[in-house]
Amino acid sequence: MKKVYLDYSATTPVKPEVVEAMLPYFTEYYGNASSIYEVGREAKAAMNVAREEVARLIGAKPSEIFFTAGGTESDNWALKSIAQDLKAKGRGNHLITTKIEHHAILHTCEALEKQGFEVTYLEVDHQGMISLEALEEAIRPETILITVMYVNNEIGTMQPVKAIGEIARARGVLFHTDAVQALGNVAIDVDHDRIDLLSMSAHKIYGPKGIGALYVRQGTRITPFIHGGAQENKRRAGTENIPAIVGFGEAARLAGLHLQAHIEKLTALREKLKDGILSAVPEVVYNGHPTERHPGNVNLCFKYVEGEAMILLLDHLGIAASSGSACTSGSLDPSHVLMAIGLSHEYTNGSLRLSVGDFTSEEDVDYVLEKLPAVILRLREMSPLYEAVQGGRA
Amino acid sequence: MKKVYLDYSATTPVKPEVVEAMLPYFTEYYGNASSIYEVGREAKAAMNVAREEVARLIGAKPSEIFFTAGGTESDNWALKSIAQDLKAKGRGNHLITTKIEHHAILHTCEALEKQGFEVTYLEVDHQGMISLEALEEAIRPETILITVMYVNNEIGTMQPVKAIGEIARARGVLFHTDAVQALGNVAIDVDHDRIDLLSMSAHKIYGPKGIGALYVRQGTRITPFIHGGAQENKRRAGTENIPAIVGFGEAARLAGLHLQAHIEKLTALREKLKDGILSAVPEVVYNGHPTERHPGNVNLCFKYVEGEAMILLLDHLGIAASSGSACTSGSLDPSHVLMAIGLSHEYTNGSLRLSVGDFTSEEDVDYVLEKLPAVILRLREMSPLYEAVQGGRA
Amino acid sequence: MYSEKVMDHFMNPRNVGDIPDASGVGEVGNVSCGDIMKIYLLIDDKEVITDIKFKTFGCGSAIASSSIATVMVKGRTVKEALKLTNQEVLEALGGLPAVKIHCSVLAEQALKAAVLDYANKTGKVFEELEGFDPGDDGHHDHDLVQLEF
Amino acid sequence: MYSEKVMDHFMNPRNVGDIPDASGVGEVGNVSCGDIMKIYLLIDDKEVITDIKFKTFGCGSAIASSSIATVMVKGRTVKEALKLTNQEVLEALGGLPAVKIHCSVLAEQALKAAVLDYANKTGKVFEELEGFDPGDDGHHDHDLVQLEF
Ligand SMILES: Cc1ncc(COP(=O)(O)O)c(C=O)c1O
Ligand SMILES: Cc1ncc(COP(=O)(O)O)c(C=O)c1O
Repeated sequence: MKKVYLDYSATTPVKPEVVEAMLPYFTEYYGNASSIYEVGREAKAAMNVAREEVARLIGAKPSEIFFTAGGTESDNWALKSIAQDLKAKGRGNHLITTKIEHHAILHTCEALEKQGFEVTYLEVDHQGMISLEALEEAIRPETILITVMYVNNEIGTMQPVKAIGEIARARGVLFHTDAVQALGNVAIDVDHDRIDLLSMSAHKIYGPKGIGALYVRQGTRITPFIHGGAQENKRRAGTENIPAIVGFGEAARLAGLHLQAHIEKLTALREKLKDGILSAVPEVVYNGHPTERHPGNVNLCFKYVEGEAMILLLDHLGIAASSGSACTSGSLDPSHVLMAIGLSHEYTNGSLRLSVGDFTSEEDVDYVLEKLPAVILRLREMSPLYEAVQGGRA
Repeated sequence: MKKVYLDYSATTPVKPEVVEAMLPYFTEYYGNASSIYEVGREAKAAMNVAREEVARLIGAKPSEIFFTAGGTESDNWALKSIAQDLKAKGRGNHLITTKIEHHAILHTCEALEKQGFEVTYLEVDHQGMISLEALEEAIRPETILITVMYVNNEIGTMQPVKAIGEIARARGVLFHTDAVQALGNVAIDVDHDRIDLLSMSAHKIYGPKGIGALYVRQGTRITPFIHGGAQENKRRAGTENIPAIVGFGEAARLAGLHLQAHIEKLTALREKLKDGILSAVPEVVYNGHPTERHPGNVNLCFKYVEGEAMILLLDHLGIAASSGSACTSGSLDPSHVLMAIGLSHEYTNGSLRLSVGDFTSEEDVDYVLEKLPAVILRLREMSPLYEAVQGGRA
Repeated sequence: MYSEKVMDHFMNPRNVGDIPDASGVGEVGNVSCGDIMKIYLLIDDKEVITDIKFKTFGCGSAIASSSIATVMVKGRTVKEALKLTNQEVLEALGGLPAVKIHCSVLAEQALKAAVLDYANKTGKVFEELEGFDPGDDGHHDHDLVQLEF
Repeated sequence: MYSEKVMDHFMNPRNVGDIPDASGVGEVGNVSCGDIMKIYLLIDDKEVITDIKFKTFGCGSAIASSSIATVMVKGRTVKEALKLTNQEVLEALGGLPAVKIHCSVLAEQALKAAVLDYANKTGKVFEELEGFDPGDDGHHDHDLVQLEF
């Protein structure tokens, strides 16, 4: 059966070149990078190259890159350490974020609220954009950190990061951005964008899972979140995960090398996919911003059908996709992002995210366009809601 | 040139079978384990098998195993989450540990002290053993956690874990043990040993770096340390690191399968290495406990020579080893473990740790026995300290 | 995630559709919960369910629960059918994930709601329906899992 | 970690040994710091260093620093030799890691201590030695790195 993976925003396959680059570090140059003997020095040298590659992808200096176990750890570290440190110094206890952040940010903010921090969750408009005026107004004398995601993982909306960074800098507040979905999909430059801290994850850019990084602008003080050995310039303890770091470095190098072509390819596939679905299926909304969005993200809500059922039928046809419906998440509530952009349950239930990537072909998109309408129709014909509307129309 | 790796306690090469097991999960079954479609389900199924293997190795239930990014994260999580949660509940603010813990424990304890916790650091005797009486005496009504490492990473001493667990349980205090060095080198049974929480790391048992686990006894409440998605039964957020988890599982399976043979092989090599050195080189002490120790650990202090110089000369001969000397660590102080067992600078400067493992052969040991005495002699002849003694003797 | 039985009834649902001249029709659930089940019954003079159809808006387990429930009661008398519990639906499906148990409850409720409609229309009384509230769809069973990537 | 020059002088140290009838001997450092350097000087009537030997207890960079320092001053006059700074030692070695800079300081100090001994023995005065304290071995440069595994 044909297999079409359209969930690149969840995770990407590791590129063969990346696996190739990693392999020697499992069995040959396996040394502890903190050791002074040969197998350790080789590991350390490889780590330094990787650090340069990751730094280059976001316009940073290698010394500003600290490897972590992924995007979630980077987010936790940035928020908790900055918040606790600045609060202890009497600088304030207020953070600003948005209602559409990833749970790595939202649940961390909730944990901080329990510790006595105050958090403002900015609203977004129906395309998922924050308002710069609202941001300006939310800043108080005791505001210590603004954290706004670069690109949203569900609806793909890209925030005006540079403008946010400028406001933050003008007001003397640190600016962190969760760039897990932006990395490798958008040209990022921490200087141009006025970013002080930035979270990354390798498994979204064809690198391995379990490795990420936090960019910390030189001069920005950050205390460790994970205590122990002196690794990562005494900022992040734990034996260096060399194979994964090497893989991240190689993935970052490839991402930087092909960024423009990657963006063009994905954008073309995305538009074809979106246009094809919208013209073949009635009663569906396309979410997110029309242009300021992740090049590979198509987020739709189909009326009268439920997301999990769609995913299962698509899976049966070899198509891997995801949904923000309540039933898919196994929770009472649909995605907080879909709610934040003002969609009613009628729409959120039928949520479908299709995300294309480097291994997606035109044929893959054709296959989806061939199969998806029938899946929707099949479920609609089984749906008492659709029946009711059809009845009304008849 | 012959290469002899004798730093298995720092990190191990990944076994080829383990790499083999991991490989399909990078490029083929790369799905996000939280997804419901096929590539995600396959990832999840593999993760469940791995969880069973890790659980089996320590006599736990799979539901008691939570994957982390390594031993350091496990240690941080156990100590910080248990301490903060029980303090918030008014249960107390006192922890008990030892002076010879890994920095992942010690620096975490120091961070907790800054937050208002009190920590008792138990002394050890010259073989590195804590005193059970001293432990009993240290327990106060406000004691909430005892954390004592299973096996020490430098001198290899194994603590009387079961007796500690019994004391903790009798006194109603939780017991955590850092078993990073014990795992796969000692028969661990969390029920027999009365352990409530236990830290593990895969890269010390021929598994990949960047993956570990925390065992949490059923019924022991633990709040998350890393907030975000609902992974690991809502206890540890972050996209599951499937290839590494699969590797950890396979490494755990192999470790359990061959445990007895592994212990016997390493013990024989260790004794041969230790006896050979002690009979060939004068003025050297063998540290740690004669029998209650890591099967592969040989820890020595040579008078009149400095550790880093030894390591460099050995490296030049293809031998990889490590040292707890001040110069090797790059710090003002030699290893806190060597100081805790009462060694003076005369000895700590000349610290050498040789740790054998599964790929060590008799010939490797012979090679070290052939080369090491000359290395020591060469450095001694260059040493003004040795000159002074020789002069005195002449 | 789902048993083979669940997947079979989801992929090939039995008795999908409606019955224009149904003896009773019941609908439970609501859009905000993410599943709605509607059951149509055709009941003869001997109170035997001679035909049954369903329409369901919801996830895989909601569709599978509806499907298997219709198979289980078709040909039974109304009184027998009312004995159907969500536990039996669960067992027939070979189990459901914890967060999906409410789907089996929904199937039981939809059936009861259809019988209630039949009872109301015919003036009959079924003691098995005593205390039955078609608004209570068992959704409080939901666990608060949040997955995201 | 170390430059080729450092490794060369560590692996093949020049001028190791002692001089039984030395004109001056200096020793700096102590066991608790982990390095001790001892330098022996043979100085002729014209105050030229005709021979120099060292013994060092310490790490690779301590041994390399001693070795290169002896090479740098051998054949020079005492006055010239006293101009040697740790910066020159560092440069000659192609640099040292930050935490090892004190080793180059130690080499400078050991040489000065040996000249001081010569001065004391001969009653000569070298203004370059003014303020020199052989107990000050530069160890406060140490950075607090802690590596462990
Ligand atoms: C926007 C965003 N932030 C954070 C994360 C978490 O990253 P990781 O899975 O590497 O912990 C993800 C993806 O899972 C994401 O999409
Ligand atoms: C006793 C002990 N605890 C903790 C650790 C830390 O484990 P990891 O390197 O996996 O973070 C190590 C090794 O580094 C160790 O030997």
